[in-house]
Amino acid sequence: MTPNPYLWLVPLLPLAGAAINGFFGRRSSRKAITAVALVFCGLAFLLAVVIAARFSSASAPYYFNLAHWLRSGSFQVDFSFYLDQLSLVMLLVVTGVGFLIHIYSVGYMWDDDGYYRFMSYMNLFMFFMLTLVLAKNYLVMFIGWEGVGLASYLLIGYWFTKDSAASAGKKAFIVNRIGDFGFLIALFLMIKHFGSLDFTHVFAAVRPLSPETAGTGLLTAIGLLLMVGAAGKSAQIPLYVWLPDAMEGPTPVSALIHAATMVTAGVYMVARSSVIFERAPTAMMAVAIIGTLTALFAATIGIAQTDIKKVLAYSTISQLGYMFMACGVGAFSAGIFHLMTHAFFKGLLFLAAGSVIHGIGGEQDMRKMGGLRLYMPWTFATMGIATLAIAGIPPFAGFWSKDEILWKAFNASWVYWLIGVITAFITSFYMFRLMYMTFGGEYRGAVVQQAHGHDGHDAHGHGQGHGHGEPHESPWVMLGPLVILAVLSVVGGFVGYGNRFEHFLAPVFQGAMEVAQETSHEAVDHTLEYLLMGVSISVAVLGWLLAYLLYSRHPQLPARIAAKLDGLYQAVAHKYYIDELYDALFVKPLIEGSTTILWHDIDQGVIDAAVNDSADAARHVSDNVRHMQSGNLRSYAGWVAAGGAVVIAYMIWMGVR
Amino acid sequence: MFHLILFLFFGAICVAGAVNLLVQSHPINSALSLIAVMASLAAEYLLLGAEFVAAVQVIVYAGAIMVLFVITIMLLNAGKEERTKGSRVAIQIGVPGVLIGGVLVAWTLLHRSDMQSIPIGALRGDPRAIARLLFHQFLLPFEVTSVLILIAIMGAVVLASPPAVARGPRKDEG
Amino acid sequence: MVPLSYYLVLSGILFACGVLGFLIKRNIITIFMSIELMLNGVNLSFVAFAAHWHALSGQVFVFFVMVVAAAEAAVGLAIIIAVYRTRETLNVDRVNLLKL
Amino acid sequence: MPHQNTKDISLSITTFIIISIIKSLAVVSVLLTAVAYSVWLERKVSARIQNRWGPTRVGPFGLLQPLADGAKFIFKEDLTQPHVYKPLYIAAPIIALVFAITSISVIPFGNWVTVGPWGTYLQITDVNIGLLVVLGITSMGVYGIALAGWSSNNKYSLLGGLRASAQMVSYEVSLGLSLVGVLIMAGSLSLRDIVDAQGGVFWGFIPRWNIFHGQTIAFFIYLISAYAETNRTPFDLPEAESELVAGYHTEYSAMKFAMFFMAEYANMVTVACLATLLFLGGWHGPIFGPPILQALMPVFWFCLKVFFFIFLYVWVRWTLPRFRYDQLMAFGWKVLLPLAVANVLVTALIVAWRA
Repeated sequence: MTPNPYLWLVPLLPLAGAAINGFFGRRSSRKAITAVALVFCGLAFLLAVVIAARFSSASAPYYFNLAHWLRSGSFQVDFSFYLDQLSLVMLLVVTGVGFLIHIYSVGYMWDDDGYYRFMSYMNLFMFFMLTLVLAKNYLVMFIGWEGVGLASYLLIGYWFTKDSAASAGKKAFIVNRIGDFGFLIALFLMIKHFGSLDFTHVFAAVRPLSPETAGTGLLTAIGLLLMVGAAGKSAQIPLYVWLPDAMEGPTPVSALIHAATMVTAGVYMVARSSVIFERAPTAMMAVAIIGTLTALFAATIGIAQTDIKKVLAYSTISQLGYMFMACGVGAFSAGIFHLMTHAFFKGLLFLAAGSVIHGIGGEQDMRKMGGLRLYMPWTFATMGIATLAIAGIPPFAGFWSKDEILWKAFNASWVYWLIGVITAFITSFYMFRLMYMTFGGEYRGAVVQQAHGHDGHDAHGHGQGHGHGEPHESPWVMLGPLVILAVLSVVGGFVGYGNRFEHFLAPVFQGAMEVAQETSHEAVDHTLEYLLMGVSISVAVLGWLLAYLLYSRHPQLPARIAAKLDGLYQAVAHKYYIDELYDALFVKPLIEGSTTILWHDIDQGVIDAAVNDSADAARHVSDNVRHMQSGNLRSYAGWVAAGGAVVIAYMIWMGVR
Repeated sequence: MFHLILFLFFGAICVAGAVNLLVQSHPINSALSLIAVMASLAAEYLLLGAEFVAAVQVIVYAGAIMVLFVITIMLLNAGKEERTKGSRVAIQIGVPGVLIGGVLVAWTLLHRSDMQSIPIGALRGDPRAIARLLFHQFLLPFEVTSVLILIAIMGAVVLASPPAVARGPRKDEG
Repeated sequence: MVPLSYYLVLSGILFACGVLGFLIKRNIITIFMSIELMLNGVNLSFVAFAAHWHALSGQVFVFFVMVVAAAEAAVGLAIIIAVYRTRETLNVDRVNLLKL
Repeated sequence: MPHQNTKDISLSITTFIIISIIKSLAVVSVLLTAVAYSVWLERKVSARIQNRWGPTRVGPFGLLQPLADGAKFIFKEDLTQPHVYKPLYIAAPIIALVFAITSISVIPFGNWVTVGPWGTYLQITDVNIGLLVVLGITSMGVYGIALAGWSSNNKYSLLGGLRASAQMVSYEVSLGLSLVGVLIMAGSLSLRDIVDAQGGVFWGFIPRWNIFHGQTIAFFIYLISAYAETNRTPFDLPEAESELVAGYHTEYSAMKFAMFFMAEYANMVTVACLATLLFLGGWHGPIFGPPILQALMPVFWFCLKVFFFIFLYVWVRWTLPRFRYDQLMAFGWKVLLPLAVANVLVTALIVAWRA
């Protein structure tokens, strides 16, 4: 089979759309912009579907070599694409969810002035993301990696006139640089030791090596560095701080980039490098621990947040923590599985939240919401489905993937499992809390007279922008994607039924399977598995009940509890003061140091001084020397004659010696 | 012997003329002494056998170039040169430098052993042979120099032609 | 029979006289003549070497030198006339605006 | 370096010197006589052209007039103005005359003659670059006039000197170029070779002279430039009495003036000899009669041709008006020079094609 030689078109189509919109969008009409953006993105999606249809595991992976890039001696890097089961899944998720979110954002951003800019950025992001997932070597992957970073920077700072948005974009960019630093060093190590960055070469070189049980070694180093990169991109401890702030961006951006696709790039990269990881147990453990801690940590923060998008952001972080945990325990396929389902329901959640925000005129504070189920039933329904999914209530998608992860984690170590279950409990608690606060009870929000008074972002009536006298349902161009994603969130889980998904991905994770086997073959009795399944279901239900009690039955309780354990609540509410900590630890010293040392001492004291002093010296010297240039012909001749005499003397001296 | 006498005779004229060029204060005398130098140099060339070179030396140098100098002197009516103290450098550094260099060169040349003697008329500068060399081996330099002198002529015309403002009334003078 | 060195010394003397003239004369025209003197000295050494090595090209070079001297004389004298027209003097010590 | 013909080398050095001295004395005396009598000739011819008698008193037909002139020049007071620049004022006429006379030294008058045991060419010395020597010496001759004009510190003289030098320098070019054609045909710079190359006749009656042999244009170019070189009418701007009193020799009197005078006529003779040698086949001509006559016949033909040239000079002088100076320059640079160059090219092409 040939999975469509037009593979390279998939990334390039969105790029073309981005270029067209970016260059000509300013002058063209909104309809034209919409058409361009959607057509190119949709074509990419269709192409991906065609490729998937013609895909057969038999002959994967499939290479496509677009062009030569670097050639230095034996080391060479090409612009080449790579299609195997893993990248196929990613391809479908990215193009599909991306396309839906494009449609959604048409309705959401229609009235924004920078509409063309937004669409162009979105397409650009699609291009880079597809490059990332289709890359055949780490360098092309890195291009996509940086590219999505750029796109996310542009989109977070989309309302760059707003200070918080601009600084949030910068924060995201800088924090990601830290991760990329690790990634780059890992690449250098690979070049140094394997002489190549091509997946096939590197993995072929790694496979024969035996696992480094010693806990140290080349592969461990590479693995840890890659993990740093992935932690940066996927917002894991300690580099997660940028993601909540990234919520400054328009909601579709949060949905597409910061929930569905980009943040999962780290997970994808770890899974892609599974061959390396499984031979570096220490790195694996680090990944698992980090993922687990992140999951719990972020979930706890999620409890106390009142901004609807922030809640979702932290839940994203914790879900990513799940995925990391999965990869860490060697259950890469489970991680990818959860990645996919998460893309569905988390994208759905964000879009629904966006619909809510949109519907009540830009309000994001849940305390000002409530009772919206009456005003926007579709949003309520779809968001409810997503909540069930993320909470892990069967038969929704989240249940299957999360349960898979927990089971694998238990096989690895019961600690992971325990923390995972607790996290699941908290997750379902704060998700249902969100649901109750948003849709339950009756409307608490002041009836905003003029929607547009709200500071710029997310604030505008859509289409027939009437004032938000009262909350209202969103237009169908936004509801459509919601519905589709809801369906996916319902049925998405069944692809994993009976490990079909796992077996589909099996060829990619050959080695990982072995690790999973050797860890898991002592406990393969299904009773235990079902038991654990029941536990996770029950904790999910418990979380639901708790949320129901606290936020539906006795709405005054939470305040009292918060008052009772005040310090803890404050800590949680302020995200454990992590931002302040980083500020004190890194940012301030950095600024101080660069101001005093780099700027005043080195730049002004050394570099500028050197330049100025040399200039002064030159001027003084020439002041003295210029008198030689008397303008008198004969004196010049005198100098020449003297010089000639010296030369003659020298030559004769050399000659007689 | 005869050869050496002739050489010394004309050489003495050369040196005398050169020194006279320096000591004379009036440019026309300097010019005449330079002509003398050139003429005696032509004689030296003859002693070396370069008869064609000698003839051309007289015709071109003495007969054309120096005439240009004399014409210029007459045209500008240059008088005795004024003894201005223009530059100390030239006197205090340049002149000693020249003398030292000259003495060094002469000393080295005279103390070399491998300087064999040249018989009278050693190398016949036959016009035919010179022409053959000039138009075969040195054809390109020849052409280049011809272009050079053409450019020089044009430059001279441009430089020496009086400024446009002064040209009007002085037309009839020719 | 005259040793080659005599010819060379003679040409050296002429050349040195030329340089001295350049150094001590004030009149532009005389300085120009000193240049011609140097060229003549060089020519003499050319011819002497030609006779010494039995290579006629030495004499050919003399012709090139003469052509260059002619061109130089033409342009130089034209420049002198132009200078005289503007500065009303032939004294190089008075034509020293090109400084500092 | 004067380089002897093989026949001379057979002689001992002393005899060579003696013979050379004899030859030079003879030639110089002959030349001076010729100069004197060309003056006489000029006066006569001009008188006839203007319907006068000319000198008749001293001797038959005034034949002794030159002697009288000489005596007068010698005995006149030689006055030297105080404002002249003495050394050059004195040197100038000497320079002029010396170079004028010297240039005759390489002119051959005839063939090889033997007197008793000794034989020689009728020529002071045979240089194989004779033509160049003549040109060089004549080109030096300009200094006499220029210095005279400058040193006698007088604006007329200065203008005369300037004109003379400029005109001689510029006409020298076309003069030299007009000779190149001849040189190409003869393939030598030695005057003797050039003359020998012109021996023989075409179709039995036309002599094989260069003037009939393709160098006609060159001949006329040479003629005109020669007039200019010798400052003769119509090119006698340097001494144009109507404009500058007497040009460069305004301040000169007595013997110094006589020197310029002789120099002018000596130059005429030289130029005439050159023209004869280069264009009119030198001493070639019908030879007949007894041996002694046969020995003298070539010299006779030579003198005849030279006389013809001098007569032509005189004739032209008293016939044509004087040029204006800019006309003179324009004519020299814009007409003669291109013509000469074209002539050289054509001749070279033909010769190359023949070869």
